[in-house]
Parts: sequence; structure tokens; C-alpha cells
Amino acid sequence: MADLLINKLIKEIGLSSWLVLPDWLAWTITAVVTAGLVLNVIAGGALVFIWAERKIAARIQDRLGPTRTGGRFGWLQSLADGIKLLAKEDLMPEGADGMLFRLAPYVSFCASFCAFIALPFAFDFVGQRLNVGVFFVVAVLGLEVFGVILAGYASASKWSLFGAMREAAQVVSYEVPLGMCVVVPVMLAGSMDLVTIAEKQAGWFTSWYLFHDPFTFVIFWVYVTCAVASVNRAPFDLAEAESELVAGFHTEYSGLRWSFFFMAEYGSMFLVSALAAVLFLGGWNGPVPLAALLGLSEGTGDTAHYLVRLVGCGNLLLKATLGVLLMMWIRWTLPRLRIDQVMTTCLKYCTPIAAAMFAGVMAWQLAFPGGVVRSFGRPAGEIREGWLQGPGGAFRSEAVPRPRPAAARVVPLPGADGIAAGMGVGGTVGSSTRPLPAEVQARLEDLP
Amino acid sequence: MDPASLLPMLLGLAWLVPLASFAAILFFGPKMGPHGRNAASVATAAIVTSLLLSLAAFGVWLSAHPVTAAAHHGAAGDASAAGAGHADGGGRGSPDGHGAPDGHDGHGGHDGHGDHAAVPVAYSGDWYTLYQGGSLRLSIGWYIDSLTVLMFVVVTFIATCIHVYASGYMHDELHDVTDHEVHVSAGGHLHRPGRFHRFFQALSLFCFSMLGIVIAGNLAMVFIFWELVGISSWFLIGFYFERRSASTAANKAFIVNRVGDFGMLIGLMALWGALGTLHFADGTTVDGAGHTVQRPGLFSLVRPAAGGHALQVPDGMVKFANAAEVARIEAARAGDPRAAAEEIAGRVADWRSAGFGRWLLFIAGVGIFCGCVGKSAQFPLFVWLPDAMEGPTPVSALVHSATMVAAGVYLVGRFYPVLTPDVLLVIAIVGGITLFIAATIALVANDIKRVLAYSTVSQLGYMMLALGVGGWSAGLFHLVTHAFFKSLLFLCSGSVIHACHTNDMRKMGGLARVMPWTAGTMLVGCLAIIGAGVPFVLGLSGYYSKDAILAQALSYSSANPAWSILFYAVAGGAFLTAFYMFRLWFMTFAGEPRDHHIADHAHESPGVMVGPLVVLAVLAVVAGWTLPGGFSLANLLEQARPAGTAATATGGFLFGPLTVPAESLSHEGAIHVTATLTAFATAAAGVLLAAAMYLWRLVSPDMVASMFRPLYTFLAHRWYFDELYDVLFVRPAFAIAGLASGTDRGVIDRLIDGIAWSARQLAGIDAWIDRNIVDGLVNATASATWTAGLELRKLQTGRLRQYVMFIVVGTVALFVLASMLFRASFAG
Amino acid sequence: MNGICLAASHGVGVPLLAGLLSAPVSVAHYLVVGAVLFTAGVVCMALKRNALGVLMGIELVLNGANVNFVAFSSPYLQGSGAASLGLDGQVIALFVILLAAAEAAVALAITLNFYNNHATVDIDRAEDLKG
Amino acid sequence: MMPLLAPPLAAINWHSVLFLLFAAAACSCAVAVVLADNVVRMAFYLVLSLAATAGLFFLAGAEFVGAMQLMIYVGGTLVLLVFGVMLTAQAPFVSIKTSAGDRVLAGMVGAALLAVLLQAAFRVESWRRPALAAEPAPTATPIGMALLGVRVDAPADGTPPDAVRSGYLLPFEIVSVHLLVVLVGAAYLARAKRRRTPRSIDVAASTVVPDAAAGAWERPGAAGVRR
Repeated sequence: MADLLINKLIKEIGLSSWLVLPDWLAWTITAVVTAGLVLNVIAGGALVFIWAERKIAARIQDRLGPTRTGGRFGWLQSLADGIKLLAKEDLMPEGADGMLFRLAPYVSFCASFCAFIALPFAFDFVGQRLNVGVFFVVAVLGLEVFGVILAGYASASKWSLFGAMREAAQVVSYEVPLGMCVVVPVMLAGSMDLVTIAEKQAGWFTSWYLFHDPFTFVIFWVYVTCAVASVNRAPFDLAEAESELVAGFHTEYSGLRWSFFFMAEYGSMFLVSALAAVLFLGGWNGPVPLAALLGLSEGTGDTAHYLVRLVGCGNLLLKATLGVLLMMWIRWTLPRLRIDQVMTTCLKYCTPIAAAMFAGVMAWQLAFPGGVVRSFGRPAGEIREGWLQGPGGAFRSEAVPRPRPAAARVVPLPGADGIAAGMGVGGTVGSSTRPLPAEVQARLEDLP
Repeated sequence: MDPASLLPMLLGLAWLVPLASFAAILFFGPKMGPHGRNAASVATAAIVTSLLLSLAAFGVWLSAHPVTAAAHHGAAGDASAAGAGHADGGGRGSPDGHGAPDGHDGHGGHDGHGDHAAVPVAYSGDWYTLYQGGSLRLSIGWYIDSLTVLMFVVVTFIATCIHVYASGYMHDELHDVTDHEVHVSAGGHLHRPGRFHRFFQALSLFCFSMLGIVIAGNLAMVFIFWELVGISSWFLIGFYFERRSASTAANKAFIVNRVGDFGMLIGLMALWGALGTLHFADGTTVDGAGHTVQRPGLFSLVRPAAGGHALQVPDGMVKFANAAEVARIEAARAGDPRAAAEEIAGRVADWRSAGFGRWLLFIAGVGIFCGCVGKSAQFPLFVWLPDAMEGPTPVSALVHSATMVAAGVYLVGRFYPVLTPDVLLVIAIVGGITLFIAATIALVANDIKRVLAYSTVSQLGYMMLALGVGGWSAGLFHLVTHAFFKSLLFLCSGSVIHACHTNDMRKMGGLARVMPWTAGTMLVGCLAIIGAGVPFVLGLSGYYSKDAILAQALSYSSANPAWSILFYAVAGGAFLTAFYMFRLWFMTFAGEPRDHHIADHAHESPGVMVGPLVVLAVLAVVAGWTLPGGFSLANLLEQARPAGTAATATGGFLFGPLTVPAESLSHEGAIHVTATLTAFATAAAGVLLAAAMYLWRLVSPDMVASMFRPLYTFLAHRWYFDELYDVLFVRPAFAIAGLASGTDRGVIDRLIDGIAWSARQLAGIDAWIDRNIVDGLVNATASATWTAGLELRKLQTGRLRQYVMFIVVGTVALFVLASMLFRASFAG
Repeated sequence: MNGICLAASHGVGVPLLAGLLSAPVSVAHYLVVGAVLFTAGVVCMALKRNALGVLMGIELVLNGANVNFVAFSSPYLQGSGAASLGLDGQVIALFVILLAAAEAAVALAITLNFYNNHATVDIDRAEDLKG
Repeated sequence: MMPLLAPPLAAINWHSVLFLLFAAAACSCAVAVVLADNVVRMAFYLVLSLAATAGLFFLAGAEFVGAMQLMIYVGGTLVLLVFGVMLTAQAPFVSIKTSAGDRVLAGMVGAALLAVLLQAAFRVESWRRPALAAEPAPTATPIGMALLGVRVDAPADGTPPDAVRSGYLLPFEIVSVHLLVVLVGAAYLARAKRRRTPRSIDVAASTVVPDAAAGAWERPGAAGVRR
């Protein structure tokens, strides 16, 4: 969304006409703005979700939950809690490893925050479009556990240490099936670029990878399980098992650091849900291709397409929120597993099932190139081509050939190369992914 | 019934059965019953089988070629005409065993008897070819005529008798034997296990070898079995090899035979080198091109049918003798060899008349005869025969009567066609000398077996002389008859020795009443050997054969006055034979026993020994008779008379012109009468003298001996032949051997010892160097390595961090070094 | 040009920083980083008595090597010049990473065994086989 | 109109800046790993260093390698960290001190090595010449194809156009099998033994004293002399 803002600021608002910004400054501003937006998504999301969780837990437990703060529904409860946390004294147990104790929450938070960099909210609404986006997200999400372990170790308490150990074991082992589940959409889309993957599911909801074939349907639920476990939510919340280890790894924490842990947790919840939405539920594409029906589509330069993108963004947020709510539902419904049950679930069930589904999807691809439903009215070879090819080729295998969003209309900024290189962004403003070189493209097309 | 295929089969089987028994006893002898008792029955069964087979072959022959008395004179009548008339029959006369046209035997049997005389009916062929290369063809084959068949019957019959006899005689060998003639160094006598089976094993081998000689179809095969006879005789004579005398005798017999065989080898080489074949009869071979080629045999080469079977030097020998001229012609006509061959063929006749090649033929004949001289103990190689008495008596009987000594005479008879008059004269002279010397020695011998041995030698001389003077059938006839009565005599002597346990006649006497059967049969044998008979009426077997010899000798000496000495030798031999034979009989059986101890313990031999005596005695009586149908052994032999020998032959280039009268002439009235009367007179005189000296004691032998002391001693020492050979050959041989061994021991061994000693010294030095310097170095290296390792070990502290240090430091050092070198190379 | 006026207007330290900030990155920069990482890893291996510390040193060393590989393969830093490894550098770096993970697994297992047998992770105690 | 900012800052190159940031993080954290005594801190610094290196990879245009680095290396180091914590959470091994001499020695050697490497890094002139002209191509797809054995990336300059460039299918398979084997082997090595593990005292007692052993052994040289 950075270049989007740049376009807004510089071209349409005409910022450059009266304000001479050095391009590096312009890029800095956009970066900061983007970061702020993502940060707001996390923080605001956390607030909303904490409140929602309280209400949902209360309802499931046949209680009322917060009712008074902020009038009805106690919808300001979270804010109040936040203020309370800010005001709380920051305690550090004696014998703790000070530096690690302080750093641990930021590590966790940074991990889940960094993961948002590559998460697309809509076609161009992405902090940094990486052509290894999925990979990046999963890897960075895995980093979150560092904070947990450091916290558990640093706070010199055996409850914390036990919690941290459990968390480490759990996350490390659940990364395997998670990775397998994630690989399936990657394989279907032929790209690790999240934007591309989502774009491949454009059209009616039947083109979502969830409904691509029975295997993907099964593996989606495997993914849900693994996601719940990897963000150690109940019933996999062994790291903070209230009834066993007082509060798990953050027993000794209080105040702002403690809230950082919570923001990180809710952030990663949202992240895995959004990832599920992008990978399996068509991303920002609604169940009905309204925009296409209305003749609008991303890349058509006029103002309308910002609306389209906003709607898409709404789609994604809705889907992600639904996922988070599902997690809450699960949490307050299922009892907590024992650690050995957790491991059994991972190693004896999730992993084999994921592997089998992976093979099944592969076989399905070979059997029905391009899928059963989505391959209506288009030659299979074309789909196979797109399935084989990298992100560059992905567009060409769309039913409606869409123009490359290289903004020929956008005026390249002087000296933008360095900045683009620095941000890892393409050389021309407006294109948020770098195309494959021509000869690579040609060689790809030569492939059988 | 086809003789051409039947005879080889029968005789071949008869020949091979003893081999089978030999092999059987050789491998399983010790397991044949206790101490191999059954070996005797095996060997006997084998020889009986071959006897039966031979008799069957005999019958086959007779049925195919009936014997008639007319053959003799019919042959005499038109010898040359028949020869000319049946020139082509010559080719058919010796049919090849393989490709023989069946009609031929019918032809041989049917059209006139002259055919027999001119060209003998003979079957020949090869069973198996050992080797064929160039012109040489070594094969196991057969040459069968009436002589072969007759010899088979005689040999197998006598061998059978001797087997039966020996199975009783050798029973001592059935258990452990204590040889009283052998003193072991530990004191006492040799005590050894019995060798019963081994005896019969050697006996079977002996029979096999002898029959092989008889059936042999070519000289090579003859030579092979010749040597086999030699080796088996060596086994038998040296049967008691623990006895020094026995082993010496065996070696003597073998070595002396080798001397003769050397001459035989020369003859073989001459024949093969010049004629390229050793086969007696013609035959066919399949050459490389695949078509059969007619190969003339020796006989038809020497006496070609074209020449009426007259003896002539074969072309091969002529060319061989005139090799230089042949080579010149071939060189001149190098262009086309055919023309050269034609020219040579054209000139062969001239060369032959010029005398080329006759020496070669003479040498061939004399060479073959040398072998015969060795085998049948002719002068000067007769010395082995008396010593061969060391073997068991059955062996002596076999050796002296039927087999070994017979082999020589048989070979001369078989080889007769190739012998020129000169060779025949040589044979006659040698035979005469032999018979005279042997007879004289027999006069004074006191060992009963020695007397018989020397009589054998002189009888062999008779045969040789007979063959030499042209009496082909006479000689061979005497061979057959002699085989009977001489084996009879030996077995009788064996029985006597068995009874008296001594060989010395001076200890015997008066045994006639103790052992009448032996005495009677031996008397028959003596009468037979002296040729006793009623002149012109009837006689024992010896009468006929000896008369034939006398007659032929007489006709020969009348034909060549220069050599009438031969006749006198024969007559004197007859006288001496009569004398010493009856001297033997009187000393042994007549008169008073000189040694009562012996006489009392003497007893008649068991039936198994007497039986053969009686049978042989009967045969010795009747062997010479002619049946009313005209059948007689002599006439049977006539069927095998070699082509062209029926007629009077002339020739001779060495001893002047010689005439070999036809044998038929000896039956002319005058010669016949003279010979018969002479024989009777001399025999009677000999018998009377012997009776006077040893029966009636009119004259004391000792007085005679003392009267002719030098002569007596000379004779008693057997003409000092052994001494002579001792001086001539043995001592020089020993001297040379001693010299050689002295050189070996004194010089060569010393030299070798010196070398060895110096080598040892060097080795010692080397060992010292090795032990002290090389090993020292090696050990020093090892210990240095060890200590270095021990030191370096400390470097390995087991501290990972230090290892990392080493690595880093090494890397940095390498970098620096490399960069410095880099600069250096840039600078350079 | 900017660098020059920077040097003209300010002191000595500033141009260095400014030059660093403004000068485009080259392979040498990466090589320097790789060298530092490598050296740090080697020193770590040489210094740590804790087996885990040694393992971390190894990781650092491999990482430094990877930096060099990537640098040489990067089309940024030196076009796709003849000296560039192209894609191969990245692939090799990938394999290095994979094998490093494997090596870490085995090494940790060994360390655990060592701990079971010696009740310590001090590799200076791991000298049973020393010469 | 006056430009808002002074010219010098206008020359700032973001690429260089980010590079400096990541490089500084990587190097300083690496040095921190060396200097730290606490195992857990070492692991922490190591994680930071590796992550920073991953950032460097991203800057170099090798996103895939960077992501790999993050996932595998950091994951592996995570396990490392877990072990460190497990083994050293309880008292004595939290920090095993190294002697000052060792530190000095290691420092010197490290300095020498660093010097060598640095002068090697700066020796080649062309390495110091940046070439930012090239449009960086995404490398995930070519790498994937290369691992599948097909090379679709642009050949480096100087390679003949018809040169056959080998893919990495076989190494890929080998590495996979290798990883499997390592997994099994690690599980085997680290499995819980049934027998009671000997205490350190027993180990010390059972250790062979090399010198005594050396005395016990027979010197071949002596043997040779005796023969």
C-alpha cells in the first residue's frame, strides 16, 4: 500500500507541486505511514478481540461478561484494561536475567508484527509484496516463540521455564504440518506470492482453494488445527496453563510487557486467520465477484478501484475475524490437552494426514488440470501452464487477461532506483512485484 | 565262417586274455583268497582260455586250408612257374585284414595247392594305429599264417602245462617264506611274505608278451613285445631277488638281451630309413587326401611278385645307398619332380646290378638276427641262459622251451624272406658254433638244470643252423618239437629237484625206482631230443626234425663244398647231444644211489606235477608223426613257407657265391638216406658211450677227466666265456665306472663342496650384516617413529579448541605464504 | 557530487558516514560482513568451553560463508558479470543451510549423549581419547 | 522555492542505510555471541545475528535464501536454544568461564584471520565496484526449477550460449535423504538409554592415563634388538 499512498500523495494530491520532497524522505514517510497502519491493525485488533473474547467466553459460560464500561456491552473494557496495564508497576523478579527479561516481550511482538509486512489486505494493500510471502510469514511467525522461551528462561521461575519448554516443543513440532498445509495452496497457485495466490482464487467462491478439491478441503481443517496450536491457543495453550503453571511463561510479567505478549498473541491469531483466508478462502475476493460483474477491477486506474480494494480489504478482515472468533469458540469449548496428547495430535495425526492430502492434491492436479470447477470453459493446458509458472506467468493463466499493473501512467520518480532497491521494491513506482526477466519468461514458456 | 575276420578275432582274444589276468592280478592279486591263492587259478583260467581260443583258431585254419602231403612236392615242382603264374596272387596272398575280399580265402583254399607254396596264405591288418607320421606307421596289427596259428597253439599249450605245474610247484610262496640261501646282516635267514600272486602275474605278462611277438604284424610291434618279453623274463628270473645270484642273473639276462636288441634297432632303422615301412605284409592306408593307397609290405618289397618272388635288393635301399646320385638327378630335374622320379626309376635296375644297397639289406638282416642272437642265446650272447636257471624251475621250462628262446628262432623264421644268402650263412655259422660250444659244455656240467640249459642252447644252435642252411621248415619244425620235449625235460628235472632238494647229479642216482613216472617220462624226453627212432620207419618227434636238419645241412654242404664244416658240426652235435643227455639220465635215475639220505627221502611228485609230464611225453612222442590223411606239423608249416623260398636261391657277395638249396631237394633219396643213417649212427654212438661210462662203468669218467685235464677244466669253466666277458667288458666297465665315480667324488664333489662352503661363509657375513645393520636400521627407524609418535601424541590434547586454533593458524599461515609467493611470482 | 559537497561543508567524521550512507553497496561490503561473521564464529569455536557455544560458532562460520556466496551470486552487487556466480551461489547457500541444520541436529544429539555420560557440557572434559 | 532539506541528506541511499543497519546488527550480535558467557544469551545474540543476515540476503535480492535462513536456521537455532536452556537452566553450566590467556590468544588469532580475510576482500578491485544497473529478478521460481533440474535463469556473462548448465535435482535428492538419515541418527543418538548413565567420577576413574599406558606398551625397537 506504500506505493499507493505515494501515488495519492504525490500525484493526485499534487504534493510534489508545492512541496519538494527528496525521494528518500518521501519513501520514509510512506514507510512510516504503512507501519503505523499495520500497527493499528494489530493494536486495535487486539483491543477488539480481547473484548470479544470476554463476551464470547461469558456467553459460552452462560455469563454476561463486561457490561458497564463504555456504556452497553462494556465495549471500552479493553481500553480500560490497557490504561490499567500502562499504569501498573513494572516488576522484575530477583535473580532474573534482566536484559532477556526485558527484551522477551518485544521479541514476540516484533515477530508477529514483522509477519504483517508481507500480508496483503487487498490487491495492492500490502506493506511489502514478496514473491516468497507465504514463506516469509510462516518463518517470521515461528520467531515469536523466541520471546516466549526467553521470557520463560529469564524470569527464573520454574513455572515459566516449564511453560517455555512446552511452547518450544509444541511450536517446533507443529511447524512441520503447518508448513505442509501451507505448501498446498502454493503448489496450486504456482507461486509463493500471497497476492498471486489470492488473485488465483478470484471469481465465484467455488474457485476458492477450500473448494478446489476434497483434499484441500480436508487440509484446510488440518491447517486450522496447526494454526491454533502454533499460536498456542486452547486447547493447545500448554505454555500458559492456568490450572497447572500459574500463568505459564508470563507468570512473572506484568504491566506493559505483559500486554505486549497479549498483543503478540492476538496479532498472531489474526495473522494465521488472515493467512488461512488468503490461502484457502479466496483472500479479499468475496464469494461473488461483484467488481468483475460491475466491470470494475484492480488496476483500472480510476478512483473506483480504490473502492474495490477497500471492499476487498473488508472481505479479508471479515474472514480473518471469523477465523479468530472460531478460535475463541474452540478455546472455550474444548478442554486442554496433555502435552503428550498434543504431540500425538501433531506427529501421529496432523503430519501424516497433511502429507497424504498433499499427495492427493498433487494427484488431483494431474488428474484435473486447473481443478474441476474452475476449469469450466478454458483449455486445461493453459491452466497447467499457469500452475507450473512463476508469479509472472500466473497472470497470463487468468481467464480474463489482466494488464500487468505496471503503472505506465505513473511517472517514475527521479532516483527512485536506489530507494526501490533499498526497499526491495521494483524499479518503477506502482508495480509492487518485480517481473521475471524476459529470457527467463521465454525459457519458462519453452518448458514442456 | 570267414577266417579273414574270424582268425584275428580269436587269436587277438587269445592274445589279450593273459593281459587281462595280468591286470587283474596286478590290482587285486593280494585280495585273491588267502595269500592270493586264487591268482593261480585266475592266470591258469586265462591261459586255458587262450589255449582253447587258439585251438579254435587252429580248427578254423584247418577247415579253411586243409593240409595235404602233396603240398611239399607240388611246391617243389613248379616253384618258379607258380611264382610267375601267381604273381598277382601275391597281392591277394596277403589280404588285408580290413579290406580283404571274402572271395580270396575261397580262392586260396580252392585253386591248386601250388598256390600255397608259391604265395603263402596270410591274413594281416591293423587293430589300432599308435602313430602315423610321414612314412612311419606304428600300429598294433596282426600277421596270421599257419606258422602263427601253430605257434599260438604250442605256446598256449605249454604255458598251460607250466601254469598247472607251477600252481603246485610254487605252493611254498603261499605263506611266509624263509629263504635259506639269503643271509641277512642281522644273522639268520631272510624271512619274507609269500609272492604267489606276483609270480603268476609275471607269468601272465610273459605269455601276453610272447603271444604278442607271435601275432605281430610289423617289426615295430615285434620290437615292443620283444622288450616286454625281456622285462617279464627279468621279473621271473629275478623272482627270488633277495638272492644275489638271482638278481645278478636277471640283470645279466636283461643286459645281454639289450646288447642284441641294439643290433635289432640298427636293423629296424636300416629297414625303415630305406623302405619306410616295418609291416610284413602289404596293406592300405588312407592318406591325407582321403583315398586309400596301397602300401607294399617288407616281403613284397624284397621279393616283388613281379620278379617271381625272387630276392632282390628293394628299390628303396638302392636309392638310399646311392643317395648322392639320386640327389644329383633331382637337382638336375628340379623343374618337374615327375620326370626326375621316372629317370630314377629307370636307372634303379642298373644301380641294383651295380650292387648298390645290398650292404644295406645285409646289415638289416644281420641286425635283426642280432636281436635273435640275444633272445635265443646264440654265440656269443648265450651266457645268460644258464644263469637264468636261478629262476623257479617252471620259469626255466617256459623260458627255455616255448617262449623266450623260441622267440628268436621264430623271428628269423618270420623274417626269412628278407634274409640274403650271406645273412643266412652268418646265421648258419653262428648256429653251428653255438651248438658245438654248448654241447661240449653240457658234457661236463653236473648241475642237472645246467645240462638241460646248455642242451637248449645247442638245440637252438641246431635251429639257427637249419634256418641258415635254408631249412626253413626244418628249423621251425625242430622249434616246435623241441618245445615239447625240452619243456618235458625241464619239468622232469623240476620234479627231481623237488624230490631231492638239490641240483647236483653227483648226489643222485637210482631214483628210477623211487619216482618211476618221472624217470619214464624223462627217458622219453631224452630219446626224443636225440632223435631216436627206427630209420625210415618210425621215430619220436625229434627223429623227424633232426633228420630234416641233417639232410638240409648235407645238401647245403654238398652245394657249397667250402662250408661242408656245417654238416660235420651238426653230426658231431648229434653225437654229443646223445652222450650228455643219457649221461644225465644214467647219473640221475640208473645205478645205485650215491647219497642214500637223498634217495630215501626222495618221493614221486604229486599228480598235479606228474600230469603235465605225461601229457608232454605223449606229445613229445607223436609230435612228428604224419597222419594218414597227410596231415603233419611239417606240412602245416609248409603252408606258411615264405613266397619264393621254395626254390633254390643263389647269391652272395660277401663270402663268395653261395647256393641255398631248395628244402625239397633234401628229400631226394641219396641225401635223405645219408642224413638218416648219419643221425642214427651218431645218436647210437653217443648213447653207447654214455652207457659205457656211467651205466656199465667200463671207463671211469674221472680217469677220462684226469686224462684230458686241461680240456676238462676248459670245458668245466664253460670255455671261460664268463671270465672272458668279465675281462673284456665287465672289468673295463667297472674300471671306467670307478674312474668316473672317483672323478665325481674327488673333483666334482670337492668343487661343489667348496662352492657350498664359500657360499655358507658369504651367507654368514650377509646374515651378520642383515642382523646387525639392516635390522638395526629398521629397528632404529621403528623406534624413532615410536618415540616421535609418543612425543607427537602429547600434541593431541583432545581439546577441540586447540584444534580449532591449529586450523586457523594453519590457514592464516597458508594465506600469508601463498600471498608472498604470489608477489614473488609477480616480481619474477 | 553530493558526497563532495558533504566533504566540503563538514568535518572529517561526517564524510565517512555520509559516504557510507550514500555510496552504493558493493560485494566488498558483504565480504567484510562475511569475514566478521566467520572470524567471530572461529573465535567462538576456539573460545567456548560449552559444547553449545562451539555449535553456535560453527553456525556463525557457515553463515559467514553463506553471506559470501549470496554476495557473489547477487546480480545487484555486481551486475551479472563474469565474476557473478548467478543462481548457483544461492543454491549452494541453500544447501549449506540445509546441511547446517542437519549438522546441528546430530551435534546436539552428540552433546546430549555427552551430557548423559559425563554430566557436563564442558568440551575440555571430552578428552578421553587424547593421545 | 527553498528546498525543505539541506542537499547533503538528499544523497542518502536507502539501500546503503539498510545494509549498514543489518550489517551492524549481524556483526555486533556475532561479536556478542563471542563475548557472552551465558549460553542462552549467546543463543539469543545468534538468533539476532542470523536474522540480520537474512535481512542482508533480502537486500541482496535473494529473498528465497533469506526466508530459508529465517525458517531453517532460526528454527535450528531455536532448538539449540531450547537445549541450552534445558541443559543449563539449573546452576553450574550457565556460564563456563574461559581463561583470560585463552581469550587473548583467541583474540590474536582471530585478528590475524580477520586481517587476512579483509585484505582478501579488498584486494580485487572489481569487487569494490558496485553495479546496481541490473534489474533484480525474483529468484524463487528459478531456484525451484533448478532444484527440479531445469535451469531457467539467465546464464552469467561469459558463459557460451549453448553451454549446458546442470540443475540440482540430484543434490536435492541427496540432501533430502541426508536429512532423513540425520533425523534417524539424531533420534538414535539422543534416545534415552536404559542403563544407568555413569557419573562423572566413574568416567574420570575409567579414563586411561596415557603415559602409564605408554610404559606398558612394548617398544618394537627393543623387541628387534632382543631378537
